Amino acid sequence: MTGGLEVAGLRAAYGSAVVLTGVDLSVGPGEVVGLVGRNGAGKTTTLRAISGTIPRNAGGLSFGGVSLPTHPYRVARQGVIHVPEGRMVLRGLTVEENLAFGAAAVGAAFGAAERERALAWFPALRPLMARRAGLLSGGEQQMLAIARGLMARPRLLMVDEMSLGLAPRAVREVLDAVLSACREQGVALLMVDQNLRLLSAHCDRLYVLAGGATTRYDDPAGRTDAFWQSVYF
Amino acid sequence: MKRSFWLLSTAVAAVFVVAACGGSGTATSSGNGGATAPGVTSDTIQIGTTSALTGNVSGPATLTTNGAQAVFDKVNATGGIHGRKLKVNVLDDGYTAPKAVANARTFVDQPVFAVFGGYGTVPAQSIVPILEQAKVPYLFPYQGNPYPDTKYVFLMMPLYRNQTAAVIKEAIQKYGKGSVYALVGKTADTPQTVQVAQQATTDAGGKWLGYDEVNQGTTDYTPYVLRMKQAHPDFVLVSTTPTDCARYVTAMVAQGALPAKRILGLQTLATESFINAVPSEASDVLFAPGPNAAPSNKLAADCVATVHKYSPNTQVTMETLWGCGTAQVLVYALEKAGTNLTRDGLVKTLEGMHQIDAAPVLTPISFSASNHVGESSMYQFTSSGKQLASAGTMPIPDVKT
Amino acid sequence: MGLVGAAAISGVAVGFVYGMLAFSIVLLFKASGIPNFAQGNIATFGTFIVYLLAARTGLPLPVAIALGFLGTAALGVVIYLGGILPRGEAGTLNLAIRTLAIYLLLFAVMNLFWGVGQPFAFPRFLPAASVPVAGVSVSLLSVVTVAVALVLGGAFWLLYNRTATGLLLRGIADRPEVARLLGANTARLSAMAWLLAGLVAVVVGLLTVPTALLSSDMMDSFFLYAFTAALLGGMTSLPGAFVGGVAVGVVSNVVTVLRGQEISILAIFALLIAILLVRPDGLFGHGVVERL
Amino acid sequence: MFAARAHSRTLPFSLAILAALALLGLLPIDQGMRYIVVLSMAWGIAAVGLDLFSGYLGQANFGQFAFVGIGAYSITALRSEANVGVVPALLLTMALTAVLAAIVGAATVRLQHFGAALATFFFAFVLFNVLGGNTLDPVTHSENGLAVPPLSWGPLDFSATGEWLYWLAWAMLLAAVLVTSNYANSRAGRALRLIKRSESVAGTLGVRVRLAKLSAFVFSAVVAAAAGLPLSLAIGYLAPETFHFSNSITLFAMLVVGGIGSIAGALIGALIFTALPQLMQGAGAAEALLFAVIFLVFAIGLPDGIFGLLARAWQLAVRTPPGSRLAARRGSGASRVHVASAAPGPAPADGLRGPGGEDALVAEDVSVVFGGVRALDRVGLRVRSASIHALVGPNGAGKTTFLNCVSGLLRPTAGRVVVAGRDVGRSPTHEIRALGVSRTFQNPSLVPDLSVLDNVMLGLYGSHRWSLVRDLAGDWASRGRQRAVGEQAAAALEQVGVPAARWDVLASDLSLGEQKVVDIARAIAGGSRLLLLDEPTSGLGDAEMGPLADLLKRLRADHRLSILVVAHNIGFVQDTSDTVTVLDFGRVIAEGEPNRVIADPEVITAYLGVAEVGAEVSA
Repeated sequence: MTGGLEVAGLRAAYGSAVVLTGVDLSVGPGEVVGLVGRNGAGKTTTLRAISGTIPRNAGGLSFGGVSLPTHPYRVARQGVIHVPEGRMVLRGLTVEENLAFGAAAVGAAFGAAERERALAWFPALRPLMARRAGLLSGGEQQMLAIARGLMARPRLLMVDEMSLGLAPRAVREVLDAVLSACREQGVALLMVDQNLRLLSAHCDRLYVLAGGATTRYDDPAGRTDAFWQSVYF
Repeated sequence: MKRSFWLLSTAVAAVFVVAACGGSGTATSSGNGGATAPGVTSDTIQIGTTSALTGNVSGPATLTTNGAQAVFDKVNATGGIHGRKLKVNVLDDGYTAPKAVANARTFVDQPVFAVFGGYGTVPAQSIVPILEQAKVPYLFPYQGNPYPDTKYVFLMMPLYRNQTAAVIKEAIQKYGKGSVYALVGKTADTPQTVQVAQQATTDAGGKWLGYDEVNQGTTDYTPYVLRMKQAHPDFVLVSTTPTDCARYVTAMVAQGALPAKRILGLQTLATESFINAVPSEASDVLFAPGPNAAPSNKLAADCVATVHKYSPNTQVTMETLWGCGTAQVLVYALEKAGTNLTRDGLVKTLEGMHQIDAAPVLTPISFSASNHVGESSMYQFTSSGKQLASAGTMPIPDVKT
Repeated sequence: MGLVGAAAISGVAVGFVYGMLAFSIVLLFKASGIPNFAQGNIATFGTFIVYLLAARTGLPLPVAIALGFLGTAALGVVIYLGGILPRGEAGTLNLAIRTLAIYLLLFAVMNLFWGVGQPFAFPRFLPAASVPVAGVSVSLLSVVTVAVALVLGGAFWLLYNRTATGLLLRGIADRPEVARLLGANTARLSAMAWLLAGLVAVVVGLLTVPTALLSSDMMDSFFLYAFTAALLGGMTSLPGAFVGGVAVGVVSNVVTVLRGQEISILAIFALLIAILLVRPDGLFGHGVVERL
Repeated sequence: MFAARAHSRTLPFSLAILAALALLGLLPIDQGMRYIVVLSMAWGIAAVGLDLFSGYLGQANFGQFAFVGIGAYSITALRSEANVGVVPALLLTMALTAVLAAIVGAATVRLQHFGAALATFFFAFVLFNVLGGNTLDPVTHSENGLAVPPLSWGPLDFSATGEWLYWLAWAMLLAAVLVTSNYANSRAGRALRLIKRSESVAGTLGVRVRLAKLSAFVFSAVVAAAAGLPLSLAIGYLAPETFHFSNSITLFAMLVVGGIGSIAGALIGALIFTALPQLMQGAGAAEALLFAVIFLVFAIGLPDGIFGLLARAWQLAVRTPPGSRLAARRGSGASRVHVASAAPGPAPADGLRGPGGEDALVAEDVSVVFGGVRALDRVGLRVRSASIHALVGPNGAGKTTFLNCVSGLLRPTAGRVVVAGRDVGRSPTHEIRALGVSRTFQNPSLVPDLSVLDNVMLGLYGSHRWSLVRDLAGDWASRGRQRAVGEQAAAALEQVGVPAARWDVLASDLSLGEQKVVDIARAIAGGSRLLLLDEPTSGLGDAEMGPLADLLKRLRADHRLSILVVAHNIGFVQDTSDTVTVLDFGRVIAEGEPNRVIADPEVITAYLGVAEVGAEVSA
């Protein structure tokens, strides 16, 4: 499947503790893929290895047929945008400035059109544009982080723990907005999340990470809760 | 494991000791060949100079050292003193006491026959006790602090406090009675300087308006200028380091607070570096004593020629001529002290000098057992169009405090 | 116009010099999160370059000043690439210590190569006139200083708030790793920040040298007052640096007039400790970037 | 904090250097050389003192030489103006410096990040001006400088020309090295290194952080002031320029280049960089440039300094097993601590053990609100004595927040937290620790450059009556206390099953699993009633989770320890805990037997998330 993200035999470690022993996954253009696993299984480590935040000990990574560079900012400029765990908004800047930052970072424009498009996806942000990002609630920061990621013209958006600390209703809102934005922009989506049922309802494919390696499940919607419970617990 | 550890430690210790001995080896160079006095051999006289070749007074200090070196090179080129060549070991003290003391110790160990020159109060103050105890003559540092009960220390320029009194008396005589305000840096005997200035002002019929004390390295002198401006003085006496004098006077011009008559100063103001640093409105109203004649004065011709010949890339300024003049006095004394040169012999020779014109660029020099300050009069300096001019001299009587 | 009033006005004038140096410190801190202890000496070094070109090699002053800007900007970048970037993740304290080493390095270079004959008088580029302001005759230089400070502050405000580069510069200090994930080349941006800080430093040097006379330690006491001003302003607020500068300038001059310089230094030190204790973010800043 | 690693047990190396200096003193070196070495030793005293504050505590101090100035001026003024004897003058000066340092230090230690660096730098600038100013003029004679009266005591001439000054300086340097080494390697010194690693962890282990920082600051200032004596006698004349504030930067630079955090490194740095410029005697600026370049290169590339290089070279040369580094076991290592037959259970902290039935922890309606977000919402929880209670829930449910409330790191907005019959909601961390409540951390902040045993001994920080003076007197004074603590630490390590061979290993060489176990040992050392575990399983592979589960069960069974464990892994919870509380969004949604709770649909939803809002959930 060319044109998307290909990860083969990815190994990564923190100091002496090896976390990923051999991760294989792929995300085709416009696909929605979920990566799940018990806490501490290495989901965040996988995204960090892909985006170059941590060194990759081994494994082949390519996007759109081109091998992924090691510097995070070059990975971003190749179209792979990683919205990190904990949202990480730029606290000193206002909401609008965070959005503008997303565009400026990759040298894209941020005019009225882009501004309106972001607010169309996340209307809740409209009244908060002039507020300093550090003062937003958890959910609002999550929306801002994703909107900011989209401003960077990604071809693949990787979102880490979108539902963290969000009430179920807020998770739905954010997920619907992300899915429609990605569909509208033709952006592929790789989501790491605890919310197993939500992912299996909306993802084309699920990868379960356990013991540092991934197992692929092609028809997530068809699986029963009992199945996930056995895999997950 | 522990035993081998101690092995490493002693190994390191041994290396350290060897390095240290090596280091110390160089410090003790050849002792004195069986000559008449330490630092003197059959064909050389070893002199030591510690001067501020680095730090914020490196400019004037280097010029005095180069000026003196020109004279020594000339003497060596023309047969030396009674056949002995003058060798000068110049060490840098960066105008700090620890380095000056280290250099003085090195000279005592070397040994040198005498220590000559040097710039500034702090280094001089710190090494006088060491040289005096080691009975090493310390001749003509560029500073005006008194060292009353010393046998081997000889100064050249009149003391600061005497200069202060004289310049005020002379100014009032020359420019008429008026009020005096002073800015005094925390230099050596600040309290005496202020007391002397006040006394001189009232003695000459002037009106004493008060004074300010300032630390070195002040960033902004405007507050002090504002305090002085309120008093509307006729004369302003400025007595601190050249840099701080220049900053204060520049601030005076900026605040339009020049004194009605004259800016008075000590020998630090009678220098090209000060004149060039201040706006011409200020330098044109300057009146200050200088220990030696200005380069433009014909009395300085001999020194100017010597420096041009033997130290061509040294700029000829007041400080250079001071170095040249004091070196000439040293040469004169060494020659008069005769062939079997001893430190006490040199002291006796110096103390025997009375109104001697040993250096044309300086005023007549006299020493005695009780007076170790060579000059008793100085040149009067004014400036016009950034050109220093020395017109006549003024007596600098000793002020009793 | 009492003595205190006059001192206050002169305090404002010198306060703007402190403000601009504080401004260049904050500018670097906003972009790279490093408290630059060498900023004072960078300003002196830049002024030396201009002096040597103008006074020693006889270039016309404007050309010398232009080359001075170029040279100091290059110096800023070289310091970043050579001193700060290698093993740059060593924590703010280690980086601060490196700027101290650079402070000593520049000081030694200036002393070694241009030590003889200090302090130098800088060629005059402003007539020594003065303008009476409420009874105090403020020197033309001070008026020019205030004007340059306002122009400079305005230009940087525009850069920071109206351009993409400015936005990037403001953003990377908060969370550089996030900026990288979004595509920002933080190394290039930090180098640019050091370049801009170098330019501002030359301006500060040129506006200080006429009164302070050019010597290797010209900016030493300026630097400490400027750092206090930067902290008073909150280390992350550009306008705050100027307000802090004027405050420090007024306090130091007024106290000097009333009680003498020594007490004024103690007053500024007390002010610094009070700020750091009561409001570590200073008056204008928000969360000081915690990267230790 | 300063990143460089501190080194333990470097005294042998420092003593070797002192031996070399003694040898040098015996040689017939001339007066100039002798003066240089005396000056270097005076700087060495100040550097060694500063190393404790900047190396072991990791705090920046760019104004330390100001205290040397205070010492020199005060001793000299007392001797010449008030003609006080040299010993009373020295003691009075050290007392005066201690008071002054306490005042300046009280402000400095509160400052965050580089605030302390700037404040101390400015303090040195202020002192330089005060020395040259006129407020102290009668004492300091400001610019005139102060002549230092020569010192002699009976036949011994300590003045600059006599050679006895050399031995006075040497003796004071030896004293400074010994006392500082004792401080660094004592319990107080280990506490400083824990603060350097993490202030909150230090707090929970009972360390009064601000007091520890202040005592380190005052100690280093007093040692610096003492350096003023040999310095003033050597120079013979004090002028403000001698104590210019740039000297404080030079002093700090000597530490960085010599090797910060090793005392011997500070000594090396001071000796080399005071002697070098004098020996070079060339143009001052060239040597200043060389020094600045060396300082920059070391700050960037070799933060461990010359000592770090020597230690690494030594380690390579001898190829000691990577575990036990240069830290040659000298005193209270494992070898000396004979393990008494493992006392049954962690030695009870003076009988705090509750009777069987009583609950170890009761939390009623505990709520915590962070700026509009309700992190905990009326949480009720009970941990029965000698039982394991798990606290589970999805990420961000408030589990760690609850632990922070119980351990005192966080003060609950409402509700009561009752331990051993007392509401500890308002009590500071070290008081809660004294009640026998101990905790571990998600990432076990062990002090990387301390051995396993030293780390566990830190767990006993609050449990014994200790005094700093006894620490300074060194091991022999606190030998009894040191051995008792050593034994309790060893007992704790025994219980958690860490083999004695690993007790000397530096914490940085442990695997994550081992670190977690040592963290538990540190928590229970010295007796613990209630152990709070913050996600002990995070980051562990399945292989390492089994032994950890067994350890917890053994602690519960053999030592009747009550445990509250925050965990994610449902399997681990089922295997270990008697009862479970499930938190979601700060609210308790289920409580009781693990198997029953895990089957509860609401818990499953909380974990697996919800497909459609309000959709009927299929079992």
